[in-house]
Amino acid sequence: MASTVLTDSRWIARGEERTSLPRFLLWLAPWAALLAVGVYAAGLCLYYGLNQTNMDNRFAFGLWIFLDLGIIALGAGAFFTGFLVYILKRAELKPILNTAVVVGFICYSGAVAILMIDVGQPLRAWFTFWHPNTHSMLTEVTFCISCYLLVLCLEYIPILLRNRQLRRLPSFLVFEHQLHKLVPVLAAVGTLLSFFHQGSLGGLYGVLRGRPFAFRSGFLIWPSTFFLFILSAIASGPSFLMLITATVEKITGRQLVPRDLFRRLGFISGVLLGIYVAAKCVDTLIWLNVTSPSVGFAPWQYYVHKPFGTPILFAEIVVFGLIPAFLLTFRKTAAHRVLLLTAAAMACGGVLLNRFVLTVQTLALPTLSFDEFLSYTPSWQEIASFSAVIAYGVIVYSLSYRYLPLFAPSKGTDSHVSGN
Amino acid sequence: MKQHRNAIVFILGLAAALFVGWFVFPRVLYVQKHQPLDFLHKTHAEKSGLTDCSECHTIREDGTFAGMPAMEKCAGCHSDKIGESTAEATLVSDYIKPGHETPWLVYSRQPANVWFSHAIHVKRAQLSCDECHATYGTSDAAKIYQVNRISGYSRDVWGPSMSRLGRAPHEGMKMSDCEACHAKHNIEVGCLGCHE
Amino acid sequence: MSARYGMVIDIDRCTGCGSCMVACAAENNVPTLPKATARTGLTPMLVRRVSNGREGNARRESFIPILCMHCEHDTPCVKVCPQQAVEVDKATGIVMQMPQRCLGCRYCMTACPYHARYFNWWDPAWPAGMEKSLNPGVSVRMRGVVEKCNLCHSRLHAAMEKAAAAGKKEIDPADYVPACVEACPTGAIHFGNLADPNDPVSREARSPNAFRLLARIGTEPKVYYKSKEAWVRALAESNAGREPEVQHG
Amino acid sequence: MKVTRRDLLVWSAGAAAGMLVTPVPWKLLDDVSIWSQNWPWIPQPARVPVEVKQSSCTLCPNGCGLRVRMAAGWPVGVAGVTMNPITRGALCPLAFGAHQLNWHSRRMRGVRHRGGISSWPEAHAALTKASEEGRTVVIDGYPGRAASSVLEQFALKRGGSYQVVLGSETRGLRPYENWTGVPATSLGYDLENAKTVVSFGAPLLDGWGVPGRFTRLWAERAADADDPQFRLIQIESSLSRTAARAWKWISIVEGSESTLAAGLARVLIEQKLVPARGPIPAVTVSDAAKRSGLTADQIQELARTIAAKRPALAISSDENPSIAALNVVLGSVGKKGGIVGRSRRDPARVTADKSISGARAVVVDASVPWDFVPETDAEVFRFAAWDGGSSKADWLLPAPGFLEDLTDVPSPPSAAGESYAVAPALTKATADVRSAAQLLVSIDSSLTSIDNIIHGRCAEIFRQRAGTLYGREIMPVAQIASADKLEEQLHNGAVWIGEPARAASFRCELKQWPSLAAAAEDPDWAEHWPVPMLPPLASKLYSESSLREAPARRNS
Repeated sequence: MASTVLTDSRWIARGEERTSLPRFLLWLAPWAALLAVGVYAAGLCLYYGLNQTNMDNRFAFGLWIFLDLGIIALGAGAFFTGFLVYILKRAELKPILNTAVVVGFICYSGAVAILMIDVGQPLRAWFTFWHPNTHSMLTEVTFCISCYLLVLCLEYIPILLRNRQLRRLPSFLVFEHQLHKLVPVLAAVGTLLSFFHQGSLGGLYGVLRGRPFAFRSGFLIWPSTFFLFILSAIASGPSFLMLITATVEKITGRQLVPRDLFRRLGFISGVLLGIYVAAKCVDTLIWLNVTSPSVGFAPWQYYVHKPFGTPILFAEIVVFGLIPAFLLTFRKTAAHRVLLLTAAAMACGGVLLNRFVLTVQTLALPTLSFDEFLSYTPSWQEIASFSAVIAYGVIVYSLSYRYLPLFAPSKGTDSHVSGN
Repeated sequence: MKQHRNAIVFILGLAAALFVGWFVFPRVLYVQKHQPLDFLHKTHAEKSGLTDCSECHTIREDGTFAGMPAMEKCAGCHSDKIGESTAEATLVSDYIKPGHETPWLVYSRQPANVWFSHAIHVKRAQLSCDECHATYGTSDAAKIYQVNRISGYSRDVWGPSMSRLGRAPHEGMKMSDCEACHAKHNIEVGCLGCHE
Repeated sequence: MSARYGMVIDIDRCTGCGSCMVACAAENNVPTLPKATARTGLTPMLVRRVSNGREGNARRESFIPILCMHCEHDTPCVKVCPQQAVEVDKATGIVMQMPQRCLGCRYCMTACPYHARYFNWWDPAWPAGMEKSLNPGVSVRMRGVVEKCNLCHSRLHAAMEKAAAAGKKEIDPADYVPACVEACPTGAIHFGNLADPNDPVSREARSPNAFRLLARIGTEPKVYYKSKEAWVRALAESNAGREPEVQHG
Repeated sequence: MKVTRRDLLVWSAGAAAGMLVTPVPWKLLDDVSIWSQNWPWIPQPARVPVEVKQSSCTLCPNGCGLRVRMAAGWPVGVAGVTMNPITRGALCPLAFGAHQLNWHSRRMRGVRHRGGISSWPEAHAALTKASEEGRTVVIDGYPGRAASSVLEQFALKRGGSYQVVLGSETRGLRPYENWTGVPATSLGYDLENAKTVVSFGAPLLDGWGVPGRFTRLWAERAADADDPQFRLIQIESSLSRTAARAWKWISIVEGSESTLAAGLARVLIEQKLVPARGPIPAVTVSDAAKRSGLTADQIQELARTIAAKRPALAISSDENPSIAALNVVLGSVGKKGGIVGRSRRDPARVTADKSISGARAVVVDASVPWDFVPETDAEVFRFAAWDGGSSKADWLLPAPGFLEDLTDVPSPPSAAGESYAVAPALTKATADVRSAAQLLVSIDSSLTSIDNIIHGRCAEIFRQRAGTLYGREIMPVAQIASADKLEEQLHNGAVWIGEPARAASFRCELKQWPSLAAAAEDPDWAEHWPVPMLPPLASKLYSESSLREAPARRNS
C-alpha cells in the first residue's frame, strides 16, 4: 500500500496522530489545482494589465479590494489574541494563539499578494516608502500592513522551528528560544500596528470628501470609520478563529482546544460586537442627519437604487450585528455549540457585508446629478486570483497543522498532549 | 582555527559579495559605446575659436534648445576634409557628403517624460553650461558613452560614482540632483514643472 | 507668477459636437483604445449629455463638458495619493497628475466626485507609423497608471520657454490656451486666471448664472459653468433638487 | 578539510549581508522602476522642433482653414485658423484627428485589380486602353477644383461625360435650378444676413455646411440671448443637437416636413403675412396639422413667427422642392439673407446617377463618397485614400490622403460668396499614391496639369484685382505686388475672399406648387464626412464615451 512507501512520520511531532501522507496529498491536490489556476489568472493580469479584470474608471476598486478588506478584518484575530494573551494576560486563550498567528499570517500575506496584482505598477509600489504622502490613509495602511506582515513572520518562525526535524538543529533551537522571549514584544508592536492599519482601512473611505456616502466626520484627523473598523475587526477576529478551529476539529475529528475556549472567544466577540453596533448606530444617525446633508446629499439618495435599499443597512446593523452580538454574549445561547458557531459566522458575515457596502455601494452610487447608477461583475481572472489566496490559505494551514504543534501548549517543551 | 571557522567563512562570503557588488556589477550593468566620431571640443575651441557653446548648441528664438548641431552646421567648415584624422575622413565621407545627420550619443539625455528648458536655466537663471556639463565643453577627447542595460539611461544621469556619495554638483543628473539645486536656490516647481 | 488657472464653460453655447474631446486627445497623445468602452476609455475631456428629465416637447437637453475641476481646497485626489503623484501646483493652481510616479492604486479615482480621472487599462498603441503623428510636447503614459487633464501643460511649458528666451518673467496669456478652449467652435469654453479679478474669466465666474458642480462638497473647483436655464444650474446639486420618487425608474 | 553544508549556509549569510551594502539591490530596484517608466514598447514622440503651417482641409468640400503643427515632416496636430473669415478658427470634431488618418489601418497602400495585387503601370495601361476603346465617364465628388477640371477635360476629350455627386447642402439647392436657371453649384445660403432661419431637420449646428460658419454665427448672434439677432427654429422629429440649442424646437411627425412647409406657405399667403408670390399649395392647414402632429393654431403661430423677423430662410436637410418653394413664398430667393447666387457662375453639372450604361470605363475620383457605387458593366477605376469596404470596382487605386498632394479649394458648396485657397502637399505620402487627375494627366499629356491650372487661377484672381487675401495679415488683392506673390501667399495658407456677396439678382418663377417629396431623414453626423474612415480618435466620441451614436456605415 502506498502509505508504507510514502511516509513523512519523522516530520510529524511525536505522539501526534496524523492521517497518511497519500490521503493528506489527496486533500491538498484540489487546493493546489485551484492555486495553480489563480496564479495563472494573476499572471494574465500582470502580463496584459488590468484590462483582464472587469473594473473600470467608475468601479476603480472591485472584488479584490473588498475581499482584501474582508480578510484583513478577519485576520485581526491574530493581533487581538496576542494582545489578550500577552498584554492582558488572558492565559486561557493560549491554545488558540498559534492558530491565530498562522491565520493572521495567511490573511495578511494573501491580502498583500492580491494588492500587488491590483495596483497597475507593482514595480513602483515601493515609491510609497520613498516618497510617502503622510496625509494619505493609504500610506498609513501600506506602512502598517507591511510592518505587521514582518511581525507576523517573526511570530510564525518560532512555531515553524518547533517542527520535529528542525528542532534537531541546535542553533535553530536556540534561535527559537530567543525569538520566543521576543514574542510578547512582537505582540505589543503588532497590536499597535494593527490598531492603526485596521483604522486606516476604515479611514480610507471615511476621508473621501468626494463620496458623501462614505465620507464621515470624525475625531481629529480620523473619520469615525477609523474607529468603527478597529471595533468591527477585533469583534469578528475571535469569531473567525472559532470558526477555523471548529472546522479543523470537524475535519480531523479531534477536539483541539478546551471546550470552554469557544465560549470565551464568543463572549469577547459578542461584547465587542455589541459595542460596535452601538457605535455604528450613532455614527449612521450623525452621518444621515448632519454630515451628508451638509454637503448637499439627502439621505434618501443612497437608498433609492436597488439592490442597495435600506434593507442592506438593516441587515448590516441588526441581522449581522445585534443578533449575533446577543447570541454570542448570553450564556444560554452561547452554551449551544451550533448557535454559537452560527452566531460567529454571522458576525464574520456582518464585517464582510460592511466592507462590501463601503467598497461597492460607495462606487456604485452616483455623485453628479446626471450620473447613472452602475453595477459591476468581476471577471473570472479576478475571482480565480482571489480563490488562489483561499487555496493558499488552506494549504499553508494544512501543512502547519500537520507538521507543527499548532494546538500543543505553546510552551517550548514538546508535550505528548494534543487535545485528547 | 576551528572556532574561528564560522567567522572566516562568513567574512569570505561578505568579501565576495562586496567585490561582485562594487566592481563586477557596474561593469555588467552599463554597456560602453563609442561616439560615431571622436569629436574634440578642445580642438574646435582652439583652432576655430568656437568658444561660446551656444554657437553650436543654440537656443532657438521660440526658446527650444537645438541640442546637437545639425549637419549643415558642421558642413559649414567641413564641406571638405580639414586635416588628416580618420574621424575627419569619416565625417566627410559618411555624413556630410551623403547629408546624413551624425547619430551622436547624448551623454546628458533625459527620458521622454522630462521637460528641461535650457532657455529658462541659461537665459533666465543665468547658469553657465559647466554647472551641469562640467568641463566637457573643453575636453580633448570624446568620452565613452555608457548606457544602462535596464533603464536605458546614460551613465551621466546616475553619475560616475556608483555610491553617489560626495559627488560634485555636476556629477549626476537624477531628479534628486535637480531638486538639490532647486532647493539651494529655493526655487519651487511642481512635478509638471519639469515633467511632461 | 502665482496664477489660478480656471475655466468658465457656457453650457448654453455647447452644441455637444465633441471637438474639444478629439482636440484634447490629439494634443495629449491619448491613444485610441479599440477595446475600450464608455467606462474604460480615456477621455480627459468628456462631454456629457444631460436633460431636464421631462419627455416629449417639454424635454430640454444640454451638454456638459467634464474635465478635471482642479479643486483648490482639500483636493480629494491629492489628499489620498499615497506617493505624491498628484499635487496642486502652487504657481498655477493646476492639479498635476504625474504618471511616472503613479503606482496605479486608483484610490484617487474613487476619491474624485467628478469621475474626471482615467486609468490606463491597456498599453497605449497606434497602428504602424501613426506614432509619427504624436505631439512632441507630451510624453505617452504607460499602462497601469492614472491620468487626467493637466490643462495642456505642455502648452504652458512652451509659453514659459518662449518668455524665458525673450527675457521675460511672465508668460504672454495668448501663448497658453488649452487645446479644448482653442478647439471649441462656439467659444463656449473660456480660460483664464481666476486670481486676477480683472480677468474676464473671474468676472464671469462671479456672474449670477455661474455655478460649480457639487460646490457644496467644498473642494473649491476652478472649473465654473454658466447657464441661464434654471434646470441646468440645478444640475450642480447632487440630487438636482429632485424628489425621491423622480429618482425611481 | 571538506566544505560542510554549514559552511555553505554561513558563507551565503555573509554574502547576503554583504550584498546589502553594495549597490546591487538598491540600484536594481531603482533601474527596474525606471524601466517601468520607460517601457521600450511604448512609443514616444520624436524630439524635434515643431513648425506651424497653414493650409486648408481637403477631406470634404468645405475647405476649412487649418493650422497644422508639423514635426519632422509629419503633421502632429491640427487646429483652426482664426484669421480665416469663413471658418473663423472652427473645425468639425473629426478634423482634429485628421492628421492620424494617413496611417489608418485601412489606408489604401497598393493598387488592387479585382481583389488581386496589381501595380500603377498596369492600372495606367488598363485605363489608357479602356479610354481609347470607348466612352469614359468621370465622376467627381468635389467639383470646382483644379483636379476637377482635369477630370472634366479628360472626359470631354474622350467623348465621355463628367458627372458630379453633390453633398446634401447643394442637393437642397437643386430645386431652384429649374426655377431660376442658376446651377445649384453656384447658389448659396446667405446665412449672415438672415434674421430667421427655419431648419427642417438640417443639422445646422452639427456638421452642416462649413462647420465654423454657422456655429460661430449662431454663437455670436443667437446663443444664450433671450431675443437673438437671428432666430434659429428647428423643425425636427427628434431632439437633435441643433434642436437642443435652437431658439425654438418644433417637434413634428417624422417625414412630414414638406407637408408642413406647404401648410406654412398657405398660411403665409392666406393671412397675407407676405406679399402674394408663387402658387398656393393645395395642402390646407388642417392637412398639414394632421400630417405633422401639430395643431392648426401652432402652425399659424409658427407662420407668424417666421414672418415676423425677415429675411427668413428655410433650409432642408436634403433636396426638398416643397421647402424650397416655401422660400419662394417668403421671397427669400435671390435676395439678401436668402438663397443667393455667387458672382462666378459654374456651368450646370450633370449629377451622377449610380446606374451608368454605354460606357467603357468609369473613373471615380477619391472625393466621391464611398457609398456611391456605380452599377455598370463598364470597367470601374475607383480612387480612394481609404478602403471603405465593398466598392464593386475593378480597380482600387490608392489616392493621396490628408495633406499629401497639392490641390486647390474653391468656394464651399453652401457659401454665399466667392473664396479660393490652395492646399499644398505638406507631408509625404505614406503609400505609393496618385490622384485620379495625376493619372489622367500621365495618360493624356495634352491635359493641363493641376499646378498650371492653379497657377492660372491665381493669375486670374490677380488680374481682376478684386477681393481680399486673408493670410498672416489681411491684404486687398489690389495691394499685392505680383501674381507670383499672390500665389506664394495662397500656397502658404492664405485664403482669398471675393467681393461681399452681391445678391446676384435673378428671376425665380414657380408655376405650381411642387410635389411633396419625402424628406430625407436627418443625416448621421458622420455622413457629412465623405472620407470612408473616421480618424481613430473619433472613437472618443462614441465607443470610448456615450456622447454620440456609433456611425452606422463606418466601423473604423
